[in-house]
Amino acid sequence: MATEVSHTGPSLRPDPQPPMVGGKHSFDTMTDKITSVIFAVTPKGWIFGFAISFLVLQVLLMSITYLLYEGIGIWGVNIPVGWGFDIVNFVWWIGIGHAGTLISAILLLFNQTWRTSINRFAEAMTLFAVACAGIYPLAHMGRPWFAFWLLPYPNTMQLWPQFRSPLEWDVFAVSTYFSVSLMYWYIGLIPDFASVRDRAPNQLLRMIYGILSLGWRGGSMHWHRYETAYLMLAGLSTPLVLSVHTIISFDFAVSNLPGWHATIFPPYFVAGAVYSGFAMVINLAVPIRHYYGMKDFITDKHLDNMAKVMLATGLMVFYGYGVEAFMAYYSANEFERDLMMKNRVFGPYGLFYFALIFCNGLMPQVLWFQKVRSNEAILFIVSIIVNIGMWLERFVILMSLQRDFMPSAWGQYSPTFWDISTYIGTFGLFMSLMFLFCRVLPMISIAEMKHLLPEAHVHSHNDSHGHTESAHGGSH
Amino acid sequence: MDAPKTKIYGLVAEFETPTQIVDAANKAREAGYTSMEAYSPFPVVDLHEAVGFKRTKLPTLAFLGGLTGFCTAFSLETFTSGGAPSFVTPFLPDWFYYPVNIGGRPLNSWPAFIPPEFELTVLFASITSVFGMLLLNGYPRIYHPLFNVPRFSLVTTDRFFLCIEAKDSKFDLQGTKQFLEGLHPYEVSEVPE
Amino acid sequence: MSSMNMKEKPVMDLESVLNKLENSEGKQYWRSLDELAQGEGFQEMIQREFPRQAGEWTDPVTRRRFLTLMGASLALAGLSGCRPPGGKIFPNIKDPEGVVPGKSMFFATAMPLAGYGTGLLAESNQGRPTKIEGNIDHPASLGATDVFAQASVLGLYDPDREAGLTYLGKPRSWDDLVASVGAELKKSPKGKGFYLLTETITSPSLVHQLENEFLKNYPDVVWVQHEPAASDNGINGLAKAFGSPVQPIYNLKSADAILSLDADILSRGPAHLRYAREFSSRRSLENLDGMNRLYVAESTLTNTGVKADHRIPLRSNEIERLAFLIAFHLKVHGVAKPKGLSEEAQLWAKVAAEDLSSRGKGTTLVVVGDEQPESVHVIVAAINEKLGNIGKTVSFIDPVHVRAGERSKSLRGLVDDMNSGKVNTLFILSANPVYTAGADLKFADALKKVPQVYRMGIFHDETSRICHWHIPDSHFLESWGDVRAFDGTATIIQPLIAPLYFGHNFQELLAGLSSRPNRDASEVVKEFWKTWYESPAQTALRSSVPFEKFYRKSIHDGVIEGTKSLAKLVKLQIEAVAEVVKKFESGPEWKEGSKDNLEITFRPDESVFDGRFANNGWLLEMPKSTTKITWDNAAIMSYKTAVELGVSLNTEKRHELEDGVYRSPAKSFGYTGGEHGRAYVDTIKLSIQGRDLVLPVWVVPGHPDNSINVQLGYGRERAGKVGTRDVGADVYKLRTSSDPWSALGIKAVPTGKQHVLACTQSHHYMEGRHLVRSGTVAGTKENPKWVEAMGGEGAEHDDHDHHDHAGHDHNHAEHGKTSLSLLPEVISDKYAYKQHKWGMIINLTTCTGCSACVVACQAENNIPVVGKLEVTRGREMHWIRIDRYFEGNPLKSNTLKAHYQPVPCQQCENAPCEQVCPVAATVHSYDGLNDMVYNRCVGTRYCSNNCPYKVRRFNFLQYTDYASLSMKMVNNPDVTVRSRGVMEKCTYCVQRIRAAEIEAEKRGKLKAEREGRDLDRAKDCQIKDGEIVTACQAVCPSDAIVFGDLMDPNSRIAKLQKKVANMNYSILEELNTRPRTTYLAEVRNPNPKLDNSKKGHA
Amino acid sequence: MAQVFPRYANVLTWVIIAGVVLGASTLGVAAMVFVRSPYSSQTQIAFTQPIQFSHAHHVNGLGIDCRYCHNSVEESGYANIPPTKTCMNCHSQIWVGSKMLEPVRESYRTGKSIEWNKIHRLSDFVYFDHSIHVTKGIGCASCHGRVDQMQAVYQHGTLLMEWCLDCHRAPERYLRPREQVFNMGFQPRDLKQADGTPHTQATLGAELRKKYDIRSLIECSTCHR
Repeated sequence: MATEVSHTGPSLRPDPQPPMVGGKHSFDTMTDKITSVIFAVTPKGWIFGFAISFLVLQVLLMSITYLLYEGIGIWGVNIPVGWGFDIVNFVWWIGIGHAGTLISAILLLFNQTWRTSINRFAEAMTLFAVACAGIYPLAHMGRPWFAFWLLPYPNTMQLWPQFRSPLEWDVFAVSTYFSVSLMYWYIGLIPDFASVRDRAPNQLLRMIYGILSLGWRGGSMHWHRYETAYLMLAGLSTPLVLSVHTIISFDFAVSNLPGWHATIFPPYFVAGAVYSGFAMVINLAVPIRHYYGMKDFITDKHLDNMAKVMLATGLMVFYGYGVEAFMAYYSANEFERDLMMKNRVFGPYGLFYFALIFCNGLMPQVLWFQKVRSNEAILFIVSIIVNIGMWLERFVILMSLQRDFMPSAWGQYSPTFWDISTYIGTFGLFMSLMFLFCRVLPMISIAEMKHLLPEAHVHSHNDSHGHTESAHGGSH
Repeated sequence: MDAPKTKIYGLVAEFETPTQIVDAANKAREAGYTSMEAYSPFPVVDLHEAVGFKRTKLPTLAFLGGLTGFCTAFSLETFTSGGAPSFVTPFLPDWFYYPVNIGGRPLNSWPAFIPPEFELTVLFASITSVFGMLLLNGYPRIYHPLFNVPRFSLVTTDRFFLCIEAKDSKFDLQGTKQFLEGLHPYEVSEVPE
Repeated sequence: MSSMNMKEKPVMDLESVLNKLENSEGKQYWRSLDELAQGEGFQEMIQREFPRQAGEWTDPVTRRRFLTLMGASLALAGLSGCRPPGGKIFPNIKDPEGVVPGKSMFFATAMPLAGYGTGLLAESNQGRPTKIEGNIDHPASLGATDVFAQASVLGLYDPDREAGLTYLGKPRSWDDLVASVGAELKKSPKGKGFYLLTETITSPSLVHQLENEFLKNYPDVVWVQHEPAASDNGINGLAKAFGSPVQPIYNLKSADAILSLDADILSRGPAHLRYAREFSSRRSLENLDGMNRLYVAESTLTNTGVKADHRIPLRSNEIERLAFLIAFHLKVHGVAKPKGLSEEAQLWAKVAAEDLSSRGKGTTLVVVGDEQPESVHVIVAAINEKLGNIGKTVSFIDPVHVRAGERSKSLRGLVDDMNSGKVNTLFILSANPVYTAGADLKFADALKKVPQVYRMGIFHDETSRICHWHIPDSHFLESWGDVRAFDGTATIIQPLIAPLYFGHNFQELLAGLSSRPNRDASEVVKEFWKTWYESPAQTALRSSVPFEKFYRKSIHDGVIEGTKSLAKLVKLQIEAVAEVVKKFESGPEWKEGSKDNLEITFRPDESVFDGRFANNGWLLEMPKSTTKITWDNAAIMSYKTAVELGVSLNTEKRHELEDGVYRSPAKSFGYTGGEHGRAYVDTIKLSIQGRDLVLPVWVVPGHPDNSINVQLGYGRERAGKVGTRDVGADVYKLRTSSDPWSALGIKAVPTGKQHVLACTQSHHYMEGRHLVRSGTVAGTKENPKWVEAMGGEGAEHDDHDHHDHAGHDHNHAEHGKTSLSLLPEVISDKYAYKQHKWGMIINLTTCTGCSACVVACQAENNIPVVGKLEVTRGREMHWIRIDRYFEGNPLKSNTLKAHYQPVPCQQCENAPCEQVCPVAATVHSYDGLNDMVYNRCVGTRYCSNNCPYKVRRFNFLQYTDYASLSMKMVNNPDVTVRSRGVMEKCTYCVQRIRAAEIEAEKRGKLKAEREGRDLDRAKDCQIKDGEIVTACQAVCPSDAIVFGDLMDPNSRIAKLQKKVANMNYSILEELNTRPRTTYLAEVRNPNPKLDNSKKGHA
Repeated sequence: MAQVFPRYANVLTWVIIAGVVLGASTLGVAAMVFVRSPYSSQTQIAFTQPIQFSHAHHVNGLGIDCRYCHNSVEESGYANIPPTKTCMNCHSQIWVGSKMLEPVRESYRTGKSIEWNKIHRLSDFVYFDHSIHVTKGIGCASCHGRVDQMQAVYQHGTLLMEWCLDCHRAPERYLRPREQVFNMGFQPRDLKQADGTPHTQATLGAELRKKYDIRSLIECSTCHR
């Protein structure tokens, strides 16, 4: 039935590839290993980690409360630098998110089986990162209580949003991105909820996960529709994830500001997003596989692959910087040139520019070496540096604001305590959610992992054999 | 044909490998059983065809969903910002039409309207495919007779089940039981309704 | 609203005022409001009177800085007639006649400053003065005003004025006071031992009262005048030169070449508004050949210096030498060539002198600042005489203020008398000597020796604190009076509102002490003018008009005809000149300035003057025209001097800061000390004769080397809530009564500490961008198209087709033709501008950077004061800012060129801000305005980011003060009061446009109706050109701002745009934003012999 | 035992889902309805006033023109609340002893204003100008309702932006001849068209809009400054 195989195209089905599961595992042991995390007594380490994150989360709540009470004047933003940490962090978090979708969607389309063990928490990461990001556009408004004016609905003013504004596009892009990622993540979870349900030690858990699983039974037709939906979602979220960061980059590219007004932005923003995203995945994967002893599922091969992706996207980003500089020179537009020289490179924030060149451009070159890629410690550090680098990138871009067309209006920006506390706070939110996720949800896709085992294969010769047998049986 | 005393949902046979269940399904189909379903911990190659199902309509639904999304965004943007052609505008209700001169841009700045159109297309398509999948599969359905079979809980771990339902015209308790046992299952059990 | 309508309901206004304030009914009307004020219902109404929105005071510093309310109840007198409040409506008992509810009215009055009056029209909204305009008929205004007049309304409502009449801190009644003063006077038969200390007085009625009533009854009373910011050198010098004290009146209109010696004629002095207007009339781009030439030699960079064609910075004590040098070149009565002065100064003098002498007699003018010593005035008088200017470009009148020439001297005498115990009683009227008297006088100590001191003043300030009696004075908008202008023209000051803070009137006190005690001020004034009217000199007047009519007309017009002083025939006293020359030549050798021979110069501050405005937020926050510093004064010096004194100009050093402004992680730039807002500068300790003072250093290119300029009026200890705490430093502590304007032998030592200055623009250079396009007359003759050509360079290396497009495109934009955009033009379809297309032209050639527009805009548009800390964060709210750029080598002061460029919202047709607003809070209107809809704004600040001109302002915090009630009264009811989190910007005063539009529509409608035909908007509803005047345009003394309808071919702006099309450009035109606000290039008229800008344009 | 839920759980699930979906949507709709309701816009509510002044009596009964008291309505943006003096013009002659009018007399005696309760509360950022509307042929009744029939005045329109726009988008919906502006009971049909048939608002409005050359102004700065 080769035709059938082709019509479904890439799928959850295993292809002949180097095994991505280490150790000796059967369906049973695998399911057991992954679900056991949920049924186990809460580990001390977890409680500790969660407590910390939750504490930091309170910093966020505090900062937001004070912000709402006083107004964004408590931040460092000013005229001309109307956007500061708020948008920097917004873009940074959104960027982080992208790896999740990329891993679960694009790699699926490309039939990369090594995605299976990391896509689940990569997707979780996406959701949580987007949640963190979502805070900023709301908080950075002068009058957040009117945020709903950005939504199109028939109101008593008969007014509608202004659809030419990139910020309005953001509303659509980010909300779509979040909801699609959420659905994608959830249907991925359904069969696993069922597994948890069926292994749950007590009635309560059975009920909770029973409801979450919607009563999944794994019928053949269910699986067929499930696969189809899953694939379509993958197909949809691939352009989606690209569009989202493209649109984010439009916030800058559409404006007329030197340093923002550049066509290179969409591609290199997307690349940058994936770049930082993978860095973050590594930052999460390394401790998780350690702590929960999941080295068998998240193998060194996984880290190696991710490192390669980082290297690739890193180079794209680096190229982006090059193009920016070149275009500034080649456009022969004095404003672009001045921006490059008098603001970015040798301006007040020159230091940050060089730092970012190092973090994103030079340092990651070490990933060329197999030795580095296979050393999770170094990998971990490299990823952290890359994340810092990507943050710096956004910061430097935002700082284009401080010296644009009219020297008389040139200004400077420096964050205040509240800028920083808000940023730190979002980590609290992110980590708290991450901890909860690891605790109560199967952090690796069980159903999909099962494919990676040889037993999952149907021996097609049995097919014909089966036919004859049935014929034979019929003669009885 | 004699109906069974205790109302039962059907008979379920448990198998241990994907290969077995595919064989079993094929045989059952060839034996003329129609209302049956095979259950597995993970999608098994073409099992649904073995059981005798056709391809799903889901993609068509998703396409329609996407189309709706696009149209929604398009009309929203074009009409509210007064960009619709003049033969349409008279028919627009007041509240759906507020033309203003935005920085000298045309009322119908279609290039600027593309991003939301794209996003809504994706959103609607995704929603239809996800909820379409669930509804077609009849989920949520947290009670199901099969759950009355204790060993059925293994379906999410490593066992494969073929269930022939009582409503099948060809179904009769004894015969079908024999037929199923003829497929060398690990065990055959009745599914009480 | 516009200057036109101002004069529309004359008599009516007058009557209503008289009604209000004269007949008992009127009094009733006012008092009833006071009583009303006690009821809590009224309070609630006040709460609702202005938008109440969420948000309380947030930034503690701002809170401290901003005026907060005391005694609200009385402050609210006159409010109840306003727009109906939210909860309750309080109708009048009886509508005041002639007052149309909801319509504002204008009343002519005048503002006295240092004795001299400027004619004003005060706008009243139902009894609330809210805005000041200039009085076109007044010689010292010509329709313009200065910043002080604009800010006076804020001063009126200033809650810190609320002190009450007290004796030793206990409340007293007016009658107690009159009795007590009377008693003091009677202590000795002729009032011996009673001293009266006043500021400069020009008020005819007051002078009459003093001299013909008060001093007649008490001949031994000693009357002393004290005016810290005025100098008598001029008058005394001219007294020498001409034998009798006279005051000069210049006629800049007919002067082809002007040499100014340390005289800031364009922005200081009682006539500067007029002079600026006259000067600009000779800088017209439409008539380049008629352009005059201005030489300026000055001791600190002034607005006049910035506008000069040739400017040479000299130490104050070198100016005299320069004057003699020029006199020598002009062969004035045996002046020998003085020694000294630098090479270039000598060349400069030579060329200037040649230029002056080469022109026809009486076509030139030499002016000298009052701060310069008498000798200079004498020699300059001689020069003018030599040049035949006397009677032509300069004429002389009798001094306008009484007892001319004794202001500077007499205070010392008073102090001596106080110390020697001769003074039993001292009555201080409005002057604040404890703060302003020279440090050498130790006035406070002397004052303590006087048994009984009365102080009548607006504020309970440094002086009041150590006086026995404090009598609250009334603001000029609250009281009757009269005042004379620089040329003697008298104006009657009429009140627009009952005294808010128990203010009283000195003339009523004098009346009380006189034989006919119960006359109120209005009667006193009227009485005087009646006697004047009946005086033999006025026979002609009497025959033409009855007194009542004449008096009312005088009040209404704001000028009293026949009061202008006549020019005096003067004769130069040769021997006096000779004597001066001899004295000079036998005088001390010229010593070159060096770091050991420093000079310090004292000048009144352009924001707080001599300190009297130190509590006025608008003025304090107004960036000073050349330094752009707000909320502070500084020691201004040249780059060279700063380096020599060892001031560290590297602002990266992390020193302890006085105030807790957070540090910028960024390094700052060159000697400019940081950018927009925050400037970390070293402080320096100045010491002279054992007195020292620490001041922040501010380097100004083009300041003379080895000279330090400091500004008076800061560091007040008792100014009020706004001006008291660490606002600048008190340089009076360094100033002696002997040499009040400049002193030698000062020591300057850097402290090594840093200070944060709130500076709105410290980036000095244009970075080679052609924002200000500056050229010369000669250059323009060579290449009339240079302005456009510069535009090309503006996008210099820009791909050339593109630029050409931009270039032409701008011109086309006017006709709405081609476009750089790929999209079709909106303008061409249903949004074609049908009737109006408002536009503005700002003339950089005439703009003197005086900042009147900045404050006027603040007053008109309810722009909040944000305080120093917020300014240091780059969050000032001014809708129009005046950019100042320097050109030339900071090390070579004399090569310096400076430019001013007022930048309001450019009202782009392709507005970048609008496109990016997600909620359409800023959009275009049918007449092409870039509307800003505050109530729709959610505050994403994207518009500001995308604005190439950075003219948008954002309420980062709750800046508008909803807390203090009296501050609400200054708000313009026609403009929304913005709350926190909302973007705002210049709207071309849309409230005025819409008001005029409504009037025009009504006019047209009624016209059509009368003629019984259909209305034809284009014909019937026309808005006269000049009917709409923006706040900035109205106040501009140099007429640099023109606003009007670009679609009306006969409008002034349209004509101008056609006439000088080659000079007309828009900033950053290559961005294709198509600004409605365009600029006329800056053209100077340098002398080819001195022209150091070789090419056509600088 | 493997069965976690009872049979009815399925039905229950769907009931719950339906409930949530319906509930959410109804809530949304309810909100929309609420903001437009007389309750939230304070229309149709008559406040008690310090004096039971009846417009019905004075306008309808005595036939006093609006402009007698609201005297600045044609020249100013603000129609003016009559001062006590205006009341006294008549009531110093008639009903001199009336108990009901005591507050008026007291106010006139003491010079203390009568504290009326405000009925129409326009947001502070909206600049409405009576004079231009009156001049352009918008009747008092169009916005204020039949004041001549109100014993105690209440707010007629919602004063919501959509309410203003309704007319600003297409003024012909409400235009009436200038001379009819102060005629409370005016009906288009009282006027005849050229062909003698009675006017409808449509025909009249169209005709007047042309005659008065009236624009449809929905630009922001028309009302917000």
